[in-house]
Amino acid sequence: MADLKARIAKRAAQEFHDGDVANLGIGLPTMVADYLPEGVDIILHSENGFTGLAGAAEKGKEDVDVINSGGGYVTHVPHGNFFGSEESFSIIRGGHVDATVLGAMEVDDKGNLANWIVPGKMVAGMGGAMDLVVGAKKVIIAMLHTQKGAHKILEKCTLPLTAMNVVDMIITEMGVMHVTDKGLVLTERWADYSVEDIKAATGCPLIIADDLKVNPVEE
Amino acid sequence: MADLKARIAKRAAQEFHDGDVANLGIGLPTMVADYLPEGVDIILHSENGFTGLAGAAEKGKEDVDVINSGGGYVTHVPHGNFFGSEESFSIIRGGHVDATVLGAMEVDDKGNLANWIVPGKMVAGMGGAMDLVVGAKKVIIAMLHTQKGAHKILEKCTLPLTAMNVVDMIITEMGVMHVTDKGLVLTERWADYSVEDIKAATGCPLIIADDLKVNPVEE
Amino acid sequence: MINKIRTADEAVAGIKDGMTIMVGGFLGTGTPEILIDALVKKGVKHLTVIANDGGLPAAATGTTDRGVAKLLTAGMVDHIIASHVGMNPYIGDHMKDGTLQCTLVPQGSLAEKIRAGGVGLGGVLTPTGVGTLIETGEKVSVGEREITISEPKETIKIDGKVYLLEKPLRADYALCRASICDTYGNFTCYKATKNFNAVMAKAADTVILASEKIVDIGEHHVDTFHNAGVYVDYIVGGETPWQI
Amino acid sequence: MINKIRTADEAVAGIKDGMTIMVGGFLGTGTPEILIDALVKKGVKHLTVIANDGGLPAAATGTTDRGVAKLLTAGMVDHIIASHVGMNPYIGDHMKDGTLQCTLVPQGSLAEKIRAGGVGLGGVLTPTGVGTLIETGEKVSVGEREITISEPKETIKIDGKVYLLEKPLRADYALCRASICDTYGNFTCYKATKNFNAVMAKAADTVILASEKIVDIGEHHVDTFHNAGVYVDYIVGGETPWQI
Repeated sequence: MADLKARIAKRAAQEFHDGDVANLGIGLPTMVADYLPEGVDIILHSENGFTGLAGAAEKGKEDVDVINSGGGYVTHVPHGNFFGSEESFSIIRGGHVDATVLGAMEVDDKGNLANWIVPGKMVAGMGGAMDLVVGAKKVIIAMLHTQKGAHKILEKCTLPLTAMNVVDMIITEMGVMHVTDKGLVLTERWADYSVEDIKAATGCPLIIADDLKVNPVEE
Repeated sequence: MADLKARIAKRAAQEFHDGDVANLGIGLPTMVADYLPEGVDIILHSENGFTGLAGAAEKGKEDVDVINSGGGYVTHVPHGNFFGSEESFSIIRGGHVDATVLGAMEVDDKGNLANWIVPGKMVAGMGGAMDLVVGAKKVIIAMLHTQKGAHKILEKCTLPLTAMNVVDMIITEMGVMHVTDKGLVLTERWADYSVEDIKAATGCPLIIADDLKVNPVEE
Repeated sequence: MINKIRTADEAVAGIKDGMTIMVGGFLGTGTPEILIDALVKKGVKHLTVIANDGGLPAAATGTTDRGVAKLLTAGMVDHIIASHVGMNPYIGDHMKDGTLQCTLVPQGSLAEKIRAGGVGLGGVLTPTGVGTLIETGEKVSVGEREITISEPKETIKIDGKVYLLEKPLRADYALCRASICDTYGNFTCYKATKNFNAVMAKAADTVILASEKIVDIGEHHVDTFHNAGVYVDYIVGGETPWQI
Repeated sequence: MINKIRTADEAVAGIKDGMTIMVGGFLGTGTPEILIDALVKKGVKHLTVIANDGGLPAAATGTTDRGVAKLLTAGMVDHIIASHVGMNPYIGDHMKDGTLQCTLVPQGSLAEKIRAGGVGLGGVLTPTGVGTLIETGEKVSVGEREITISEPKETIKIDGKVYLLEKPLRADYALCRASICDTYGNFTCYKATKNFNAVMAKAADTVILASEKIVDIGEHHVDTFHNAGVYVDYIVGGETPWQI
C-alpha cells in the first residue's frame, strides 16, 4: 500500500513545472513534494497564511508563530512570505496557485468533487477546501482508486459537493484520468492493472485514450 | 476674505473630537488643522495612502517617497502608517474616517453634493472624492456661502453629482446649516449677517432653528 | 495624543450578553489569549462568535483550552460562525444536541465577508460554494437530527459566470492579537500569527488589540507596521508567545 | 530556484500592440520609470492603460514627463482608465478631440476593481457612485462634443441599500515598482510609493517588478516584505529615487 501511495505521489509530482505555486492536501498529497523531478522547484502555499511551507519543525526547535493549516509546527523556506487570511485566499481564488493535489471521498466524470462532509457523521467544516478547488488553476485528485473495493470515481457524486466542475485530473494506483467535455478519459495505466481492472473499479464510463500509455511497475 | 475663510475653518475645527481620523480637502479645509481646540488631537488621512499627514515638506528636505494626494511633498507624524490604495479606501469606505471637510461647487438641501465636474470645462476626474463623501461618517462642507453672489446652496444641484444624500452640515462665513429630513436648518449665524442676509444668499428654503445661536464677530 | 492603553479587564468591560464578537487566530496561533481570559472571567452569555475555528480544547493542547475553545467550554457561546470546527469536539457534540448553532463558511469567503464588512462593500461575489449546500442551505444529518449549517444564498450571473452573494460580516467587538504595536495601535503580527487579526480589526465597532510588545511611537520605521492604528480602539500589553 | 531577474528590455519584450497594461504609481510617485522607459523605447501602439492618473507632464515636473505621461506623449495609448487626469493636460486635450478614450473610475472603486480582478471575485458592490453619472453613464460635454467617461452600471439592492456593481479589472501586464525586493520577488514599497503597486501585481497575467534594491533571499526577516513574491514574474533592478 505504501508503495502504491508513493506511485501516485510520484506521478502527481510529474505535473509540476519549475517555479509553480502549489497547495498540497494532507496525507498522500503531501508526499508529492518528495518526488519532484530534477530541476523542478516549487513553492508551497499554506492556507493559514504563507507561501514557502517546508517540512515539520524539529521537536524542541519549533517556532510557535509558524504552523500549517492543520495546526502543526512547520518550517518555511527563506523566500517564503507570510500574510493574512484574506490575502491567502486572494492568492488561491485569484488563480495564483498553479496546482493543488488533494484526496477525495468521491469524484465524478463531470469533475464534481466531494471531500468535506459525510451526512450522519461529525461535521468538521470545509476550512479552505472549497476555495482551493475553485481557485487553483489545476485540481489534481490523488487517491487510491477505490475505498475498500467501493467506487469513489462515479457518474454522479452522492455526498454533498465541495465544488462543481473543478477536477482536472485523477491519479490513482491504477491509472491517470482526465476530466473532459466528453467524459473521463483514461490516458495512462500501470502495467499491473488491465483496462478491464480499471473499468471494473470505476463507477462511471471510462473513455480509453487511443494513445493509452502503459507505465512500468517499479520494483 | 482671508479672515472669513479663517472663520469657517475655525468653526469646522470645533466639530472634531480628540482621536478623530479626518480627511481634509485642499484649500480652506486644510486650514482646519490649524484651529483645533486645545486638547483635540486628530490624525489626518491622505487618500494616496497614509494616516498621519502633516505639513508640507521643507524645501530641500523632501522625502521623495512622501507625497499627498495633490502630488506635493509633505511630512508625516511618527504614529502615521502607510498603505496601498485599496487599503486607503478600505479606511474611507469602511467608515473609519470620522469626518471629512470639503469644499463644494453646489450642495442642496437633500445633502446632494456636486464638486467634481463642470460640463463644457476640462474633465479632471473625481479622484477619491466620490468614495470619501460616501464613506466618511460625517461630511462637512466648508465654503464661502456664494460664488461671486451666485447661489451654491440650492434646492437641487444642477451640476453632475459627486454623491447623493451625503452632506451632514455646511459651514460658511454666514452661518452653520445642518441637512435634516425636514430640510436645511440654520443653527448658527455670525453677527455680521442677518437671517435675511443668509436667506437671500441661499437658493433653497432655510429652516431657522428655534435656538439659533449668534456667533460674535472676532476682531 | 489619545491614550488607547488599557488593562485586559478594562478593555473587555463593554462586552455584553448577546453581542457578536470576532476573535483572531488560527487553531490557537495568533489568538489574543489574555483578552479571551478576561472575557471568560467577566462571564458574558449568548455570544455570537466569528472566528476561523473553535480553538483547541485542553485534550488537544495537553495543557489548557486555547482560543475560542475557552469561551465554548465556559458555555458563553450560542452561535459560532467559522470555517473549520473539527479540532474541537465540543462544537460537534453541541451541534448534535442542538445547544450550539454553527454556521460554516468557506475560509476564503469568511475572510472576505469580514473584509467586506470592514471596508463598506455590500457583499462578496465569489465563485466558492456555488452548487454546494453553502448555496442551497439544505440541512445536514448529524445522526438523529438534521441541522442547518448555512443559510440559502442568492446567486448572481456576471458575464456568464455564476457567483454567490456572500453578505458582509461585522461585530460589536473584535479581539485581535499583534506581535508588536506602537502606542497608537499601528501593528504587525509576525509570520503565521497574521491570519484573521488584521481583517477583523477593520470590521468591528470596537477593536481591542492584545500585543506581545508595545513600543513608543516613532521608535521603529513606519513601514515596520503592516496595519494602521486607526482601526484600533484599545491596546492591551502582556500577550505572550504560546508555550508549547 | 526559478530565476526571475531580467533587464527592463527583456521584461517588456512580450508587451504587444493593443494590450492592456496596469501601471503602478500616484502622480509619478511609485511609478516604475525604467519599465515605462523601456516600453517607450520598444514603441508599442493602441494600449489600454489602467493607472491612478495620467502621470506628470514635463511642464509640471520641470524636467521630463513622468509615469504614464511618457506613454501618452509617445502616442502609445488609445484608452486610459484612471481616477484623476487633471494634472496632465494631454488627456483633456485628446478627450476633447476624440483621439483618446478616457474612462473615469472613483479612486477607491478603481483599486477595488483591480483587487477583484486579482483575487477572483465577480465584481465589487460599492455605494460609491450611486446616483451619479458613474452609474448612469450619461455623456458629458467637453465643449463642442459630448463624450462618454463611464459605462452605465447595474445596481443591486442588498438589505435595503443600493450598491453599484463594478466589474473586475485585469490586464495583460502590470508594471509595478518596489523599494526593496528579494530575488524571489517578495517586495515592499516604502511609505507613499505603495499606492497601486501591490494590488496591480495581483491582477495581470504577467507582472514585472522594478525595484530600487534587490537583496538575496533570506537576507532580511520574512516580515520585512509586505507582499508575496508569488505574484511577480520578472524582477528588474535599477529603479532610482525620483530626483526632484
